[in-house]
Amino acid sequence: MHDHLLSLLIWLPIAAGVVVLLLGERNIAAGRWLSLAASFVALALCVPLWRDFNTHTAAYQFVQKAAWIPRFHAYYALGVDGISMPLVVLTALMTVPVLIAGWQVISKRPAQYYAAFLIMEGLMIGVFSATDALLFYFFWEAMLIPMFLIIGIWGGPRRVYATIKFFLYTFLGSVFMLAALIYMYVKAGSYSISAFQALPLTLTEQRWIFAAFLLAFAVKVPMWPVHTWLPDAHVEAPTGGSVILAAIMLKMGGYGFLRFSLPIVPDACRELDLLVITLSLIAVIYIGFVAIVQQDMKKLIAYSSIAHMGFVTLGAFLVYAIVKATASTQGAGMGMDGAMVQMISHGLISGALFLCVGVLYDRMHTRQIADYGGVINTMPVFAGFMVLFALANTGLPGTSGFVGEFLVILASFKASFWYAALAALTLILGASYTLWLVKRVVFGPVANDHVAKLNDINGREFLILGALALAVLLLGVWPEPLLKIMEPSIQHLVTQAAATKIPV
Amino acid sequence: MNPHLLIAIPLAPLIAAVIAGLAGHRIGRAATHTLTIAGVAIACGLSLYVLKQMYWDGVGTFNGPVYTWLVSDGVHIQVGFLIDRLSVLMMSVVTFVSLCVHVYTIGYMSDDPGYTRFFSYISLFTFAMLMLVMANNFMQLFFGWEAVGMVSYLLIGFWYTRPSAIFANLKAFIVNRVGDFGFILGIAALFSYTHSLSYTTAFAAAPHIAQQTLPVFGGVNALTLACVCLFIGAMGKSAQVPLHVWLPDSMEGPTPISALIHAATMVTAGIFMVARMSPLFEYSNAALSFVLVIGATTAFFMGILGVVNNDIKRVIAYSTLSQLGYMTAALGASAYSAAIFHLMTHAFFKALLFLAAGSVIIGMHHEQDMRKMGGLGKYMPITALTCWIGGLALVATPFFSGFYSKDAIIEAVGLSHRWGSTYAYWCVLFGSFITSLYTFRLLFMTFHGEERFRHAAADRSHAGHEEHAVHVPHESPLVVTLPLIALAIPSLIIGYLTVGKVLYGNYFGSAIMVRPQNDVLAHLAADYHGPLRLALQGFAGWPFLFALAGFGTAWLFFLKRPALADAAAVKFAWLKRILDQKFYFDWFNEQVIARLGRGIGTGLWKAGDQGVIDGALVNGTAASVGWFGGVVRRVQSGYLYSYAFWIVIGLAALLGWFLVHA
Amino acid sequence: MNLHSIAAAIPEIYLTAAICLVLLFEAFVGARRPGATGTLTLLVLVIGAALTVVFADVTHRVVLFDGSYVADPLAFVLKLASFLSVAVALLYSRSYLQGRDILKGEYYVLALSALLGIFVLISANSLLTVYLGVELLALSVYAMVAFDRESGVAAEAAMKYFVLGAIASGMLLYGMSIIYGLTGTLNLDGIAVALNAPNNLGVILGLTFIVVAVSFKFGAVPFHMWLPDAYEGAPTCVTLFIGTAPKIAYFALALRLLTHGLGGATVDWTRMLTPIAVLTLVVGNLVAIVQSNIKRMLAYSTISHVGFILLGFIAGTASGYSAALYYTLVYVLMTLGTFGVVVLASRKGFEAERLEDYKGLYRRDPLLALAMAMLMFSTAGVPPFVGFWAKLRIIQALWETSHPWLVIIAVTMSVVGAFYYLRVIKLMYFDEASESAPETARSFGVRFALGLNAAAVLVLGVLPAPLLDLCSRVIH
Amino acid sequence: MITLADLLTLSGILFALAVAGIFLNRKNVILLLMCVELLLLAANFNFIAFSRMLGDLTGQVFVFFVLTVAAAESAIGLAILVVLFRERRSINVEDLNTLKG
Repeated sequence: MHDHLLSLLIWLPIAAGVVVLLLGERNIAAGRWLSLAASFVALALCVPLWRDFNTHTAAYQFVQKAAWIPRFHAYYALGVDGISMPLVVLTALMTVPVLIAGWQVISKRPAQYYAAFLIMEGLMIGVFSATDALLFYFFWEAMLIPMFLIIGIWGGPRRVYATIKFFLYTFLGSVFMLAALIYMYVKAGSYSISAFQALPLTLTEQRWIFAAFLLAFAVKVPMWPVHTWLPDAHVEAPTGGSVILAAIMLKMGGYGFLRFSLPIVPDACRELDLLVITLSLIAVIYIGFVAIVQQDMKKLIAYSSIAHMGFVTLGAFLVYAIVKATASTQGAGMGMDGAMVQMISHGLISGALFLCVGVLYDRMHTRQIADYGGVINTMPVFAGFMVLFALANTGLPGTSGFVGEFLVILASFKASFWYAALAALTLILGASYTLWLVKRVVFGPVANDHVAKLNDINGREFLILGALALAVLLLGVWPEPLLKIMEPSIQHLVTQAAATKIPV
Repeated sequence: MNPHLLIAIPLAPLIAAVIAGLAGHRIGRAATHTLTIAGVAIACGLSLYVLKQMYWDGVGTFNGPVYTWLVSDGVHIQVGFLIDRLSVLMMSVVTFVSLCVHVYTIGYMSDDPGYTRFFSYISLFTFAMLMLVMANNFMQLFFGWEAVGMVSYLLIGFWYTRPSAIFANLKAFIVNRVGDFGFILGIAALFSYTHSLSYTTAFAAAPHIAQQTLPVFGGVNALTLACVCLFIGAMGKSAQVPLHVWLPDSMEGPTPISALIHAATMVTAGIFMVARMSPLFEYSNAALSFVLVIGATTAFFMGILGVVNNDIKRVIAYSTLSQLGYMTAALGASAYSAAIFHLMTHAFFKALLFLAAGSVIIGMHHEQDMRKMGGLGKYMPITALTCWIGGLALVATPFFSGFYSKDAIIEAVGLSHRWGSTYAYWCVLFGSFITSLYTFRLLFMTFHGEERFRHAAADRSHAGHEEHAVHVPHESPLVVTLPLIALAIPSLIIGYLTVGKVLYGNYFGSAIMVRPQNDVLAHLAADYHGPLRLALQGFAGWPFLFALAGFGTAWLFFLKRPALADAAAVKFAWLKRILDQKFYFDWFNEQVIARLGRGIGTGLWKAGDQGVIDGALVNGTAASVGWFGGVVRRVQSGYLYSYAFWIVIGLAALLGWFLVHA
Repeated sequence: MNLHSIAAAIPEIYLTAAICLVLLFEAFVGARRPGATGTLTLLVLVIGAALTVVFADVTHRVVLFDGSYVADPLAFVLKLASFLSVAVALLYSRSYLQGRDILKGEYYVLALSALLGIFVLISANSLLTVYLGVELLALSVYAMVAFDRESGVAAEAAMKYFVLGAIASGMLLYGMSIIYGLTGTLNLDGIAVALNAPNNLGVILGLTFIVVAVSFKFGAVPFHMWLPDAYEGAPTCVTLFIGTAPKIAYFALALRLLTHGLGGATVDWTRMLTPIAVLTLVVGNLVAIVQSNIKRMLAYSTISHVGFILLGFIAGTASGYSAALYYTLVYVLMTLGTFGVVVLASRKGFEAERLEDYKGLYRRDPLLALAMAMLMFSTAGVPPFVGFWAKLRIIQALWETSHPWLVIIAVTMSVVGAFYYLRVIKLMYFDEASESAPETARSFGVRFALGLNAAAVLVLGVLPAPLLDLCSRVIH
Repeated sequence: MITLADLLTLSGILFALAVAGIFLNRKNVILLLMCVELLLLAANFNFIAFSRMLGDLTGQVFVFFVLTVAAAESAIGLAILVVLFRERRSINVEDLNTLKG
């Protein structure tokens, strides 16, 4: 069973999605329950994944390898290590609330909606568990299709602009990565990611490959200045789309940096780390300021996502500056740990925040902050959740939002005081934009008749938000189980990143 | 020491808070307050028990982990407790004041719809504060630090429908975050040298770090940078200039909160933290000078603002600012024990003052303006009496608890030779005049003199309101007055009882570290001959004389000849305006900082994101691709001969190129 | 020469006979029973494919007719693909022809003779057979474009196509004459041997004419101008036809002529093709963006794909040629589907030609929209569809031969290209249908075939190994 | 003595004339058809010249094929022309511009 666990995780949701699609809109009741069941089964499959994961090795586990394109040495090769396993679990975890959140809300072509998300789930798990670069790319790109349709079909008024922008932006980044992957295949004679990591490359080659990777992953993360697709996509996407986009898809960029950039082109990373770090810090500060003045709740959270993802890229690329400053890699692992935890945590928190906005949007059909005010008066339970997630978004200790930022700031000080100081500005900026949002939306006297008529969240919504709140708190209070899973892989990654691959 | 017992101390209020928060509306009000009070009572009882164990039974310091929070890169970050005489004192003070406030709340909040929520919050606060003081590592310290800030945020905005309250809580959180920005940098700075977050490692490494230089700002001492950064955190939390702006506004919260959080406990976290970090600060004279100057400045200038304010709670709030300044100044003079001692005495009498003010506010039907009070002593004798006790303690009347602590601070600052100590000394000395002035102004305007509430009622009726009957103030119920009495007793005597031990008896032992060359308190201790003599000497000291002058001034201006005050206000209108504007700090923050922040945000968004990136680069590329396509398509003119022509051109180009290059 | 030895040429012989048969059938029966000829033609194609499998499945290279004809595994694969392609194209065409009252037997006869031309081209091993194949195919196709005699644009398109095609033929012929003069033989094997030495100016002169002619046939820029006009002007079913099977033939033309016969001048013609391919990619994609007629847009899309196919040739290696072959086959498969959708979306008196006509197609006909969406994603090169592998193979071939700039241009242009494919999906799925748009064709068989077509795009995308493998095996 | 070079030059001139005729002629479509014939003629000329020079008959055989094909081509061309004239009532090259862009 363990040999096929990852395959099951990938194909079961996809198969369920196809079945739902075939059942069609007429059998939507059955389709709904089937989707939910499938997503729960996928989540249940994560239990053995987590339980039987060996936390003492950096090697891929639950591996499966089958011939795919023998002539080009491309394999259907799956496996997870400490970096990808938590992301797989996150994917399975976040799909459930997304499906539940759409339960009564999506009235337009619901079967397709559910199918799209299930197929997405499978593809996203595929991205995280592929150990063959071609297979990785295959899932990576395929995933764009359901997302494109989700935003385009169920999105808001400017959905067409947003979704095409989203698609082209990410496609532009990805194709260059594809070119780089093929280049390395030509050199290595294999598409295995491990082979790429072992492949000696000259500095010039590494620079070009780095640039290609940077483009692909920076768009996905997204890093400044290739971030502008995200606010548009988020604003126009339906709630579920925003959740998946923020919670999982952005993580792929961070995952790409950790899985591809750092181990495959360490020398180029060493040379160009300042670029990434600068862009990360710009993301934290520039985007933080931009977030403050947003008028649209989703846009604000979208910008906040960019700022938070800045910590991921910052943490991942601290290793070189730390080596330069202290002549030791001590602390580099902490930066990467921080990046990973930040990804997981941001997945939960931003997902939850988008769900919160969704809850409001379902009732009021507006996302403008100005249309709200004093929601707490009519929706106290919801307000509690919203405030909790907002505080988590500001990185309050005791919530998961703190852990990653804390580790990254600690590590970045080892690299440079200024990195730490600029990164730590998020404490102020994050609190400003998030809590100002809370102030304007949640607190205050009832702003208008619409707010006065709001009903508090129902059981379905309570369930989703409650589960996420629990996860956010648990991870904040006791992150060690997560760190334990990552540690060997992160240490291995630090070694890889600190090594040189230039042939002598 | 039994670790389970220690775990029980923060856990009891936490569990109570969680139950009250999640199920409060289901289990009812009585059950909620019983539960939370029980939780805090347990914590208080156990804290006192531990205090007894440590002080009388000679049990040593406890330093141990509870659980491993995470292991990253070989660094074990654990949640753990460091229980020594410093922390246990704080725990006792915190839980005792919290207990009083819990009881008081039953009465104060009795008709508030958010009753259970309130209890949940304050229990949660107690938990967070305990985590802060019990921490044995920086992570947990930061956790407690931010958690108390978070509860404070929730409590200031407790009446969330009031625009002023939700403005104040946002302001409080953000200003505190400015401090935390420094705080986390300080932690990171220490971490970068020790690769550990535990106190003991950091303390042990302090002499080593003190010799390191960080290549920022042209090279600064690493320990100085770390300590200054940590202190910036303390400036936020303990409301030191210029990060004090949130504290007066925080009075938007219910009064018990002002007493508990914004007077007695949370705001002293910064003081506690610096004392806790004394082994670090001791190695950086520069950082201590910074602390000293900031503290003294706060003590004097914030006190002045208390003189012109008319809101009873805000006056006490400014007083709190000023007293926190005293504590900070003590820290800066290396008189950590004095700071903690003042923290303790202040916790009692300031909580008392706030609760008394709350009692007045209840009695006045939620009127906070002192100009509409006066002569209340007749109607609210217990409140007036306890309030007087608190006031006398505050102005450092000999024998009162405040005297022992405050006097020591002034003396210590005077003895200090640190850079800035002269300035600081004059600040704290004149500060005692100011303290006295605003304290007696408050007492006179509230409890004595003309019964102005009658005018107020009359004004209301003139204004066309239907109610003509004057609300005669009445004494508050027992649940309110009982805590007042409970707090009045320590305000009165705790200084007398403990000064010998805490201040001059080496109570703290190894918990606070002072280098011999900095030890000003040792000089004082040499002259110490018991509390009685100290108090008697106090009558002849400069601080007392200044306080007396303050009393006289207050009596003249606010009781005897109130018109004089108005005349002075007219004469010194420019000064009045500066003071009314609170030295323009709020104006600066709102008009400059906040506006600048929004301006930068809008600018970056409109010009950067929408203009350059989206407009020029993204859509610009798309548009130019489209434009180019439109141009190229025109080549396809539809005419056969042009098509043929292009074929020939292509052929010719190829031929030309290759025949030339072949 | 006995019967057995010409077994490899059975497809052509059979097809010639079949054309006569269909012509006679049309003459005597067709007038009375319109449509019967079409059915017969499909039958003919099926039998032909079967005969090809039985007789022409050679394991090695067989040279016939005095060296002017060659049968090899490549030819076998290409012929089968052509059979399939023509059969599918004719299947899709039927309702369209019916709707415009031009369901005539001649159409099928012309299609079959075009197919014969394709076969001749595929198996050509001499300049003469190459020329005959080109002309047979071209003449049939000219006639097909002008087939709808009621249509002025069709006639205009045909005339443009004809005149320009004739110029290209002339150039081809002129180039051939020079090569013939320099090598003294028409046989491609002989030419290959003779041109093994370093090349002189004369060879380059002849080569240039041939490269221009080949580029013209493919529709490469700046020799592409006939293509959009012909695609737009021709009846859609003819566009469908000329967009598919002939590409296989032209691939064979390039392969036989350039890589085999003129293999000695590979360096020269790859250098000539490079600017052509780049221009083709850029112009094809850029101009496609600004089109509002879907046939014209797809024509420019075709041009951009031709750029990719040429890139495979530019690599100049077996890997590159097999990449080009794979791309060609995949392209034909996808084009069959996309034009199939265009054909099916059109009804009597209504040409689904404008892009707006596809607004809300999802509402009117989910299957058609789904098929079109899959095809569009595939054409854009997005996995899990087969178009992705085609692009991947080309890029791989370019990397193997170290052409970084071509890789960058290729991938950049594929992003530009993605835009106009996405626009079609956007129209179908995200926009609301306009009121006037009529029903689409509902004939079950055709729709089933279209479904299969789209499914093939997906299945071959998920499991690309067999076809990739085949394309690599048949090219040495 | 007529050399190969002379013959090739002549064929080149013919070719150039044909091509020039195609894109210089902006009036009559029939002229285009004639130019196309001229184009093929140029190629044929080459073949014959080479054939004679090489002493190889295949070139001349090729020419016969080309002539045949040219005839077929003319037939198709004229047929299209007829259709075109029927629809447009014009065989003016400049009127053939509805398809463009």
